[in-house]
Amino acid sequence: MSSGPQAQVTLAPPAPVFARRTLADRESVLGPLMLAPALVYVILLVGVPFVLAILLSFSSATAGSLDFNWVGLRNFTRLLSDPQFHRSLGNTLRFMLVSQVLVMVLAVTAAHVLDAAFVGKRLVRSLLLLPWAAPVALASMAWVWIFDSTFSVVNWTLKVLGLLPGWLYWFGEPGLATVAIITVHVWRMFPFATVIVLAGMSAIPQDIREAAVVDGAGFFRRLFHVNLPMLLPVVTVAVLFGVVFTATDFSVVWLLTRGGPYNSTHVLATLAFQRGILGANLGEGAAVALFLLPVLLVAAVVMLRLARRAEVGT
Amino acid sequence: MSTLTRPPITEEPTALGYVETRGLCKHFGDVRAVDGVDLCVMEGEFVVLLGPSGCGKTTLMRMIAGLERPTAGEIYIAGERVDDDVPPRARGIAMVFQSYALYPHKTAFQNIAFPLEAAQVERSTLRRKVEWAAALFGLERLLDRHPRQLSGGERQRVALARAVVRDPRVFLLDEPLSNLDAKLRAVARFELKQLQRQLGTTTIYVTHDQVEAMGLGDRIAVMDKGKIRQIGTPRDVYDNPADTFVATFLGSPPMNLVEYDERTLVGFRPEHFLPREAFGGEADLVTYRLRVREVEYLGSDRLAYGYLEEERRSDQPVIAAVPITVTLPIAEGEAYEFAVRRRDLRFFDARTGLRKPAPS
Amino acid sequence: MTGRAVLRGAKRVALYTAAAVFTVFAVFPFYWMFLTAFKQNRDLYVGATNLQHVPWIFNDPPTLDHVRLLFFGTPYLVWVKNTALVGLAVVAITLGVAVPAGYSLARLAGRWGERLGIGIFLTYLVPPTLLFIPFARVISLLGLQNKLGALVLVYPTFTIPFCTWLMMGFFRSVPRDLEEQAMIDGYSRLAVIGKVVLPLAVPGMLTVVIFAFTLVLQEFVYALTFISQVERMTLSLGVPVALVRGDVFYWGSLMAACLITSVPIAVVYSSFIDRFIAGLTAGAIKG
Amino acid sequence: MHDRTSRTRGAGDPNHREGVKLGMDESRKAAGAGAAQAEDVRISRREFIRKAAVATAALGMPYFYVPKYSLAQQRTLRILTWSHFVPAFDEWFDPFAQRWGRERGVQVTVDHVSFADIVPRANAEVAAQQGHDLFFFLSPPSAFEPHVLDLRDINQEAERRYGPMVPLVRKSVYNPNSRKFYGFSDNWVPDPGDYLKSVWTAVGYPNGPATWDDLIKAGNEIKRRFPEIQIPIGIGFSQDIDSNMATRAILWSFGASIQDANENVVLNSEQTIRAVEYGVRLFRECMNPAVLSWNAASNNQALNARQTAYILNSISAYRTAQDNRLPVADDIWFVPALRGPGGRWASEHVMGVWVIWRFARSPDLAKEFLLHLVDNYRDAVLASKLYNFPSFMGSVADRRVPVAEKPDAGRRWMRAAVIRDPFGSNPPDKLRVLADAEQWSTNIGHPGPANPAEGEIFDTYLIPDMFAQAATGRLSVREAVQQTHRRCVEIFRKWRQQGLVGGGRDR
Repeated sequence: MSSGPQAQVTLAPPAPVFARRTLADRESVLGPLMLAPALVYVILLVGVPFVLAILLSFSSATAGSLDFNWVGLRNFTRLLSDPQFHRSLGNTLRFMLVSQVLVMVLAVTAAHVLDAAFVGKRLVRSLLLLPWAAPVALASMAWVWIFDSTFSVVNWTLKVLGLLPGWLYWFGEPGLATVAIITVHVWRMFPFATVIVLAGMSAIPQDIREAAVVDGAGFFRRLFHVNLPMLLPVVTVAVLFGVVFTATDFSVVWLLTRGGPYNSTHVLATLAFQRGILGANLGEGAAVALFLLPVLLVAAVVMLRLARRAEVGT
Repeated sequence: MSTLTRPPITEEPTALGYVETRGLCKHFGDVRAVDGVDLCVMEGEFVVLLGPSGCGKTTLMRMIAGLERPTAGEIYIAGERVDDDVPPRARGIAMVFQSYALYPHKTAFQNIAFPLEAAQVERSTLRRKVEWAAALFGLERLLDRHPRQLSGGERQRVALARAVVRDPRVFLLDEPLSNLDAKLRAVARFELKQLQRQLGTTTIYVTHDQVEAMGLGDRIAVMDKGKIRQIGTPRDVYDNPADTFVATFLGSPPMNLVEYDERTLVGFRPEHFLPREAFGGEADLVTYRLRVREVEYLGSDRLAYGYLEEERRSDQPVIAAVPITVTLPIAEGEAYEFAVRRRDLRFFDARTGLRKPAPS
Repeated sequence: MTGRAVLRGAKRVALYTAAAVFTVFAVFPFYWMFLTAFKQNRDLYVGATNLQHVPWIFNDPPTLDHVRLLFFGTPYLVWVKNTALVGLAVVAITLGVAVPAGYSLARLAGRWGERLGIGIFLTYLVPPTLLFIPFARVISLLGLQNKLGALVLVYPTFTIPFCTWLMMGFFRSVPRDLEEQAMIDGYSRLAVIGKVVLPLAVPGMLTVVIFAFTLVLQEFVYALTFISQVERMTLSLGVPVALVRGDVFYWGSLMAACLITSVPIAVVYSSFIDRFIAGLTAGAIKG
Repeated sequence: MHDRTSRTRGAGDPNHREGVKLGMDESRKAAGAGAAQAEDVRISRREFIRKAAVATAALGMPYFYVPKYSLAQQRTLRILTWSHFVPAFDEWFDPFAQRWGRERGVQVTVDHVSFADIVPRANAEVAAQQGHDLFFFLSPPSAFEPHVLDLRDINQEAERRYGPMVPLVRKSVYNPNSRKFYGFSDNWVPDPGDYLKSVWTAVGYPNGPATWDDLIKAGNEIKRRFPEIQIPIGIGFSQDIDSNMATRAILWSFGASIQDANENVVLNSEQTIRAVEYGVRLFRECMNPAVLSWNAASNNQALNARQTAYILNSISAYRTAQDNRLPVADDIWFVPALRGPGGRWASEHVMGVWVIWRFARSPDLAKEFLLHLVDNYRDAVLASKLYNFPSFMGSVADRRVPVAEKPDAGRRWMRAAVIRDPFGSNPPDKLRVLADAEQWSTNIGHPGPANPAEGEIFDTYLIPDMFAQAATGRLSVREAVQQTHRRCVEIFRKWRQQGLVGGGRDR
């Protein structure tokens, strides 16, 4: 690295000759230099296509064409009066919120379980990581198979246990399809969230927790008044992960329902794909895809700020 | 902001200092953390930078270390200018942080050896030196431990050993004792002083604790609001404060300041302010009538809080520290004759706060 | 005393029950994959209304047909190799770019660091569903069509933003004192990063490795866009291409592919998990 | 062009034919009388696989000793096609293309994508203005018209060689508004009804349903008599390609359609309402919500698991059952399109259309190859196990037959093939109904041509959604029809603005 200059350092010579600053010392140079690759990468490889995508959303481009016939806001205004778009937007938010709430509840509970000492804990922890290690495209296929209403092992089991009077047509009814999609999201993300929360819990100083126990705080008091507030920054990170994953997710919904039945479970990503790519309506698809961006931006900025603030607070 | 322009510095150095700053400034936006500091530290000297938190003492030290870039001014070490273009690593300094900054991923041995590795010291020499430094602080048996396995005192000693091992020109110590408990601190202070005497290394020591400063420093530089208010021997600074800030910052309880006349404040130390009777027949005393509000017994002495029963000074609180040897009764609510020797009075300009001669 | 013992016992039971429930939820799809991967087709395609046919077990002797098809009828191992190659390269690039950038933002960029960091992070939110169209043009201009290099180039666009942000947090959690101490101890800023900061940020980098590799493993849309030759595909792309043929799904082989891919990765992840937890903590809140 | 193509034929064909004959002779020796029985169907399935394996091995060889000069000046042809549902087809096609390339000093690469990924992949290539020379679609890629070459020349050349293409094919590759052949089709796939003979026999229809009405009558009976069958009639109303075909078949058979022959939207009609009403009845009486969720594989799986007794599909479900040696294979029989008040119509199941991008680097080689493919279509049909039907019927005729008679000769050959299925059908004439498939099959866009508007409606599943919304009662039949009609009009308008769709007098 900087062995050259170092070699010149001599200790307490009679007449000191101080080594001068080299490149390796200059923060004003090092800073930009170290940031440059990331910036260049992001600007060139995300920025350029992103700008093109924005241009697309203002054009009537079709079928892969990058000819930008400017149509102004027409794609957007058409979407705003499109009930299917509204449903997709609602679905996106619904899937995101519900699955995140469930993920966090499960993760906090699971983390508390894993925090306790019991036989087989390491094994349980490894097994919990499995969903996260699975390629989502393939794992979703497994769920397609699990929920296939003709062959569903879930239905079979419920039926044998006598818990199912009728029959569950998982992807055939919008409500059940929503349940299925959220289940897969939760399944996929809660292990990771658990790990994050576990990490957060291991960071809560033991003395604070013990103090709470000594004070006679019950489990829920401890949870809500000690653990959760201390976990907030970590939980924010987990939620942020989750929000980003669910909000931009394409694979799960697409593989599970392809937006069906009757386009009732589309999210913006799948609707954009169906309209823009399959329906060859590129401009409109781009508009759909970009619609969520402002929402995500606001959410992300708020949460990042929150995370940082909480961090400074500790 | 003080209206002080340039505080009088007692004992102007005659020779060029070993560490010297000239007109050194550091501004963070509008905040002038260090505002034109001239400091001159002689070779082998132990200088303490003393001041309240936020006074700029740490920033000053960090500039000397090269960790902050001065906004203006010059820094010399061993007669050579270093302020702009010599990185910290090349300045031949050693520094001990308040947190000790031990590398958590390295053992005590590796921590101590780390500066030597930078200098590419040969392996056997390195081992010898580390062992020498460890022996100096009684760390021989802790060398394999990681910092988290060490107690606070042990960590501090590892940090010192690391500072010593490379035989630096200058030690910079940033409140190295503040994380120790009171008992340990006294011992450590003594050891530190001994060590510095023994090694003879020029040392700059930052603290906000006046007891440390008085006990350790060959000279003390009292800082406030980015400026050095006064620099001198502990005794000098204590006895002859250059301004009202120094007068009130040093000493516990601080110097009493009361109005003398329109343009003058008069100051006297609580321990010099005793019941009239304690002085016996001594002449050249100034007497005041003290209305006592509260009395604290501190074992070695009594602190009497009150105010002077004089027309223009009735609103000014005054403290008297009466040694336990003076057995006169002092009751709360009563008024007594108190006195101070005229030679123990110090006069300050009411407007600038600067020391001035006794008004005739 | 007995009351306490009962309470304690109840707590243990609750604990084990909860652990069991979580494990079942996480693992049962994998058990299902396992069954599907080794079941004979006639054991597989049985309607769920047939309550006599227990789907949870092998009713017919298990078969290796599906696994055999996966390994010998498709270039599965080539895809594994490609995925590993791309994964390694992407991890290397991500580390090489995000680590310095994260450090720069945390320590060297001053007040702009935070905003720039958030800005870079936000690019991660751009949905790839449509971005792949303009991306295709960029890749073709670079002449990388149908080369693994295209993926190596593109995947960092979504690993770098996130990992830069992640690393920024980690570097902030490394006490400044340590770095300054090292600078005084005789090292340049650059040497300090190498000798002090990076060793302390290992958990963070581990996080980056896991994150980047997971994304590479998951990604599908860009792979589809840029790679058309079967021998150059990654797992997520190749498996459906070979095993979803028109309206016939080779369920057994599909599930075998998912299972055989996931388990080793989960094993590797779980061996990292302790450091990973430590890493995340350091990054998110100061340890 | 003419010169080149004729040269192609001269050089390529005889060798290849000889190879096939040789293989056939060997197979006769090896497999004896059991193998290829049909006179005209000359190659056994096992033989094909073996040939494919040999070819693959042979293809591997050049990698080890490629002559130095050949790489430098070699021309390349890059082909992208789907992963054919019959794996043996790919095993035939890839070496076939390679062999053609070797004979011409052309380096040929064949890439495959999953059927669902064809369109996204095409989008990416257009956006990149780079990719393959030859690109294969499963449905008419009319939306890509601006980006592809006019293939009038090879379409005409193929017709010159083999007689006219099947009419539904013409409507799927030719845009009458722009007068452009945007594609070249080598094959299409019929979409008959598949039924379980034992079940239908038990309810009094030993030969399966003939009308849409039969479907409901028998469906109710099946529901009563066979409670273990979850979905008596398995017609998808879901976001999937099979559902698209099936719901269009209902529309057409009830005399309704999305557009008329002149590309005006006419969906909102009494006929459509009756068709949808029929769909609602079918759904409520003989199906269940599972069909709202079906993907392309679902109806196959349900039929093979005896969970439904009737599906509309290609023969893929049947072939899968055979491959997996499921006993149900023998119970699967076929019926032609069902008759309704408006006639008897089924959509093609697959319309295989090749395009050559404007940015293709070797368009001439691509054209040459397509003609070569059609020249060898008999092999292709067999490699696909009778899944692929030739777009130029004449291309499967015996080569000695004069051009004028080729289409009929080809049809006879196809009839012979399906009547004596060489791939192990029991009885061998089980596929007989496919012989007349041409009569009851039509194209997307019927009675008009395929066009981008029809394509978008197809790919966004508006028609199955219309049925599903009405069937579940989310919308009344009339509302569902009207809503879908409005959306269709919107889509047509948009594409008319691009000049790719005709008409303009929407209802």
